[in-house]
Amino acid sequence: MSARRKIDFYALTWRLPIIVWQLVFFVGPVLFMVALSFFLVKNYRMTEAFEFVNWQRMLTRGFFWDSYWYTLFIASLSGTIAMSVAFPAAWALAFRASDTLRRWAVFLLIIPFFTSYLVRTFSWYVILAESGVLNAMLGYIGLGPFRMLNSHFGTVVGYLTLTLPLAVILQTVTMANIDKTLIEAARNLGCKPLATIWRVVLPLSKTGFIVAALFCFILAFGDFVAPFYLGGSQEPTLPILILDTTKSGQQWPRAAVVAIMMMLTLFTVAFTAIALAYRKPKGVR
Amino acid sequence: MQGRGLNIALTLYVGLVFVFIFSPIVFSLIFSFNSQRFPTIPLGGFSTEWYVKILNDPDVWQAVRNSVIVSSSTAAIATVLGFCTAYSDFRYNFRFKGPYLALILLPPTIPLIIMALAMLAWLSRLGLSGQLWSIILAHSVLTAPFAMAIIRLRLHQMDPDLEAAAWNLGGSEWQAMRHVIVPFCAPAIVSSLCLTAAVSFDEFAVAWFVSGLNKTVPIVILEIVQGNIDPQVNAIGTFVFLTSMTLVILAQLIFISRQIKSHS
Amino acid sequence: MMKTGKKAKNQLLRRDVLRIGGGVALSAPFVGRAWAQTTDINMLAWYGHGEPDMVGAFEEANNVKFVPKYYAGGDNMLALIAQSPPGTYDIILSDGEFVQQLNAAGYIEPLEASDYPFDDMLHEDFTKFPGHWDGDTLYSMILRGGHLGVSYNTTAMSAEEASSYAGFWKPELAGKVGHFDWHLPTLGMMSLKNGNGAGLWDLSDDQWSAVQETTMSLRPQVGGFFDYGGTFNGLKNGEMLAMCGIGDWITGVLERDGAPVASVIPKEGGIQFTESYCIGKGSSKADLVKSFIQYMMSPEGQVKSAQMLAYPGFCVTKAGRKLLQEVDPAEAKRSHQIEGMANDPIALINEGRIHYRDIPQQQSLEDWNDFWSEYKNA
Amino acid sequence: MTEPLVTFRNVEKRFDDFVAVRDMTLDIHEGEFLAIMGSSGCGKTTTLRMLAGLETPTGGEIHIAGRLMNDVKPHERDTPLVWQSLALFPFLTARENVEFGLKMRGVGKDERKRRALDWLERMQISEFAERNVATLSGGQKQRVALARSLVMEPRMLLLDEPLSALDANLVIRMQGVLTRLQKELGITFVYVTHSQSEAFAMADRVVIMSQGDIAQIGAPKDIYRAPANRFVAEFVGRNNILSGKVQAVDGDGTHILTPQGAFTAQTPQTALSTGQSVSFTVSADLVSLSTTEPDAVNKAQATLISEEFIGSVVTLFCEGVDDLEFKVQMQERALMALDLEPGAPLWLSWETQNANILGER
Repeated sequence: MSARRKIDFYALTWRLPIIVWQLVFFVGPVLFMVALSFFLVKNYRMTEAFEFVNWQRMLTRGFFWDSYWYTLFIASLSGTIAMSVAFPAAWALAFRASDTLRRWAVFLLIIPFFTSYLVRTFSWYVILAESGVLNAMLGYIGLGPFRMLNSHFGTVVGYLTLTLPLAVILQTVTMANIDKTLIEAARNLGCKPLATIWRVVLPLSKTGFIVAALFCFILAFGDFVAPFYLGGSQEPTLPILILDTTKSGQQWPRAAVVAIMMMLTLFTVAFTAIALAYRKPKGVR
Repeated sequence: MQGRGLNIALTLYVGLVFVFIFSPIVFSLIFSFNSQRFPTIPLGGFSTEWYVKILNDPDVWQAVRNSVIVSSSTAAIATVLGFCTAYSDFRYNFRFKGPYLALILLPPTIPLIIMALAMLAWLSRLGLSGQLWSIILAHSVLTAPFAMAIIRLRLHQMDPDLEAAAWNLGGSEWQAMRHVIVPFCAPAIVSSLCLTAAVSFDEFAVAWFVSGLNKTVPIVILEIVQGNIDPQVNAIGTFVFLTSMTLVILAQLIFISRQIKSHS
Repeated sequence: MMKTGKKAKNQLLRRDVLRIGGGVALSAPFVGRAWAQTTDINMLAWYGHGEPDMVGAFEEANNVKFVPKYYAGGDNMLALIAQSPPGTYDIILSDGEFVQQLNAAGYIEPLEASDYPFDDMLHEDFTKFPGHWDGDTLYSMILRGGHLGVSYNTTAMSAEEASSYAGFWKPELAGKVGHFDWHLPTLGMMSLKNGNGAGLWDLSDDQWSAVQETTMSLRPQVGGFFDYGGTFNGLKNGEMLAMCGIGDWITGVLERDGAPVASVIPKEGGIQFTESYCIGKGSSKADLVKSFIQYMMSPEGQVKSAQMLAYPGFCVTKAGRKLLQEVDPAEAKRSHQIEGMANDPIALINEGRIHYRDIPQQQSLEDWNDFWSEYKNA
Repeated sequence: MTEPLVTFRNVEKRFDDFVAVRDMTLDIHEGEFLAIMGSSGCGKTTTLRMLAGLETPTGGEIHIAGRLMNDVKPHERDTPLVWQSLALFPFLTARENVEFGLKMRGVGKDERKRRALDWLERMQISEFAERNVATLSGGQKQRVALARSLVMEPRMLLLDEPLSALDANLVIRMQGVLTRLQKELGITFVYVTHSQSEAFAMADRVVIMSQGDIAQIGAPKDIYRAPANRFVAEFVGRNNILSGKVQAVDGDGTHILTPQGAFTAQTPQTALSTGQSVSFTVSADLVSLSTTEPDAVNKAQATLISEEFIGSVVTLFCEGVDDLEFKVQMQERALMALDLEPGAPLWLSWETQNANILGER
């Protein structure tokens, strides 16, 4: 009927603006960056071109691949650490704490998001320095000084500053939403406490956990502050490589190559993770 | 049973996690009142020097002004965009809905540094870079998904008959929007405004790239960290933290008082 | 442009601040920095050059406000200019060796030589600094210089050990040698270590390979790569015990603060960084910028530059040096800017121990930069 | 007879390849209480939503008061609906909820308030007028929802399972409130429910729907006593259904041979031929029970399986030949007199006039 063909202006009002906005200010920049990776730089000026030289140059360099694998490794490592460190705390908050206490804990964990990440990083810098707060404290009990800055340790501490609160929040919320009777049922059927975690709690919170881990990975993978200020750029990560590349002589096309490689990696990881997260258990059609 | 021991251990563990999360915040506060330029242990004397310094620095004030403009505009735009998408998703099923949602939800999965690079390249090509509103454009793209998520969650709590009930009582679609959907989402809209403003207020990577000569607060912080490092960073950080927490708590209080009123 | 409403608000804020801050605020060094200016001067510079201690007095006197954008490294500077529309920057503080490229790319305006005190230079090199002139046309005015050598923590290294770049390889320094994160100064030093002397920038492929090899052998000693702030903090809190690629410009500030650090020019020779002002192409405030440069070249300006809070540099005019000795003898002494003193920077130049920083002659800057990335990743 | 208020002419509603309502033709008269009944997914709610304009028919025509309504938007109609979820606006007070429709129609502030308070008074909840609706009890919310719709003074009120969330006591009370209101106001009620007791207790006419079709339309008593087909018979419940073959049709009725024995049923209007398979029903409350063989035309043997008490009425579940289940409803008093044990052999009997042959379907 003709009524169905009529344009629904009301519906379009809510749909169109965001499409236009995101196309212009999100898809536009990302696609342009892809185009940019084929541009040339002559005398510190970018010129439009369609050459593969930037790709060839970056992808054949050892330092790019070193950075690539290092970034992948350190981001995965810190994601794993964040998830593991968060788990006992989240478990306690989800199953042992009262509702009020849990709400307060989640509220407190949101606070770090309202503080400047840079300021927190700088604070770690002072805490972890060789003559810093932590080493001074350890000194009183006759330990140290330990070298914590300008190392993988420093980088991971920085990443955790960013990801740990998120990991705890997401894990807590996920586990708090598990139907408690399922756990009681498992216990009632003779499942030991640890086995209950493994066989009941984790499978039930799979989706939430994978999403949390994915976010931890994404945040660490793209952060340049922690590896730069706390890791001392020892083995520069890809974000530092991007910064270095743009800093030195307008080499934006090459930075774009690095950025595209990062995005491809992230998409692969994200799609795999989401496929895993939403994969139905066996036997369910 | 070992329940009691386990409880103590867990309490201690949770405490440790919180210590890790909060120590940088607490130490930043302490350092901001410490007289040493390069804070070390033992601490120097108590000093408000760094606060005096930032309060007297017109650049800091300009940055605060810029940040307020940027974050409030960002919050407004992102919340409108997020609301539109959340409502479209809630109300309609249409072809290409998947890509449509991806369009708004994807930006947070792309590292800021990449967004920064892409934004600057693109905006400068369009001749839109180096302005205060370049940051606003970029930030609204980055924060809209958060607005969308919050408002979508709220709509999820809404009885889907509510909107139809408004039509049924003689309200047009626009009237239903104005008198039902928007009031119902009001708490989420305020939360979204607060959260997107807070995210924007703290974002430095994209802002630093696209801002040209305009500085926002995090850019000033970044420049101090990169340059003449001193505890002004902590002073600004504390200042910003108190401001944003006040805003959040204020928003909460307004809600609680409204709730109490409507329950009496 | 500020509107009057904003201006009124500014004054209101200031009043409040002063009331809150009370007496402390009044004695604070930055009070009096103009709050409500009408003309903005955009400055592209290394960190610190647009700070109140450098430009505050000029701002006040001329009713202008400097809006600085800071960069780190000459190629970074060129990139920033290239991506901004012409006329964005009114004044550019460039490293001496990059002036030529600025000029070649048409980013800067010519200067009138007679506006500046060329008859009062401490060294004849400064009057005809390489790249600053194109034929008889002046493009850039040299402001100051500083020498790069071995910077070290005096508790971890003796002056003896620091008198050669080989000191960086001292086993006790493993993991404690830091780098200023820019390839040019460090690779220049490595070239000097290899004995390339005055030809440090003009390397044949073999020599370049040798420099790379030498550099790579330092890698196990290296504890990190830092920007200005990181370099600063690293040396200050003992995180780094020696620093490659810097000199007195960093250690000087720390010394003033009482830290046990120093910089020396080793026997293989040192490198000089030179900072010069240029007027940005298409600037609408060229006249104001000219008077600012003149001000900075006056004895008072030269003293300000020598005392710059962010990092010091030596005076290039005789009158400047003389005034410094009068008003701040301590700083003059600390930085050896007294005739006849050991390590007087001008004397060092005369002795031929100083080489002006330059860009690679036979390789491209890109090659050097790529190697730097490789090195960081090693 | 006057023109019907609502007419459905061959109305169809499809959702993609699912047909929710098929070829529906139905008249609704001014001032009647019509119940539409069926199990979930039968199309009853879709029918109601089409009346309210919330769904557009994909075929046929709907007229209200003579006007073609197919493409008229919901807000341009005068068909207030009482929702199953009530759909009260949680951010408004009871009074503001009631005022909502008037506000949409542009009624002035004072007038709105007066009329809203009027209706709240009438629904006996005026003391809660300024309370947020979230704080009201289920029954109070129900009344607010009714007031919100009725304040519009409609010719027709639509109700979508409005009592389903209330507990049993309240349901009976609200049934009383609804029927009284409908009589007082004299307006049409279209009431959708899955509950037979609600429909039969309140409605003047009942429409029974099954899989998008109308299975039967009629007064509650007619449907109860004479279900038109097997679906209705089963749906209405408490019916014994026997199946067999027609042996003969004569003045006594139709003679049918079933595995449970030979029975006589009322001859229907449609002609039956000998040997044809048919089913007939006997309502459970019309079956008599005895321990000895009764002297009756229609009788069957069975064993007692179980009893179910609802108040003073008992339903006995018995098993006949071929495991056929018989239901017998009787007063508890009468049962006591019989003094039965489970497993006891029984005789069931009924009058020929109470055995109705079912139509096809």
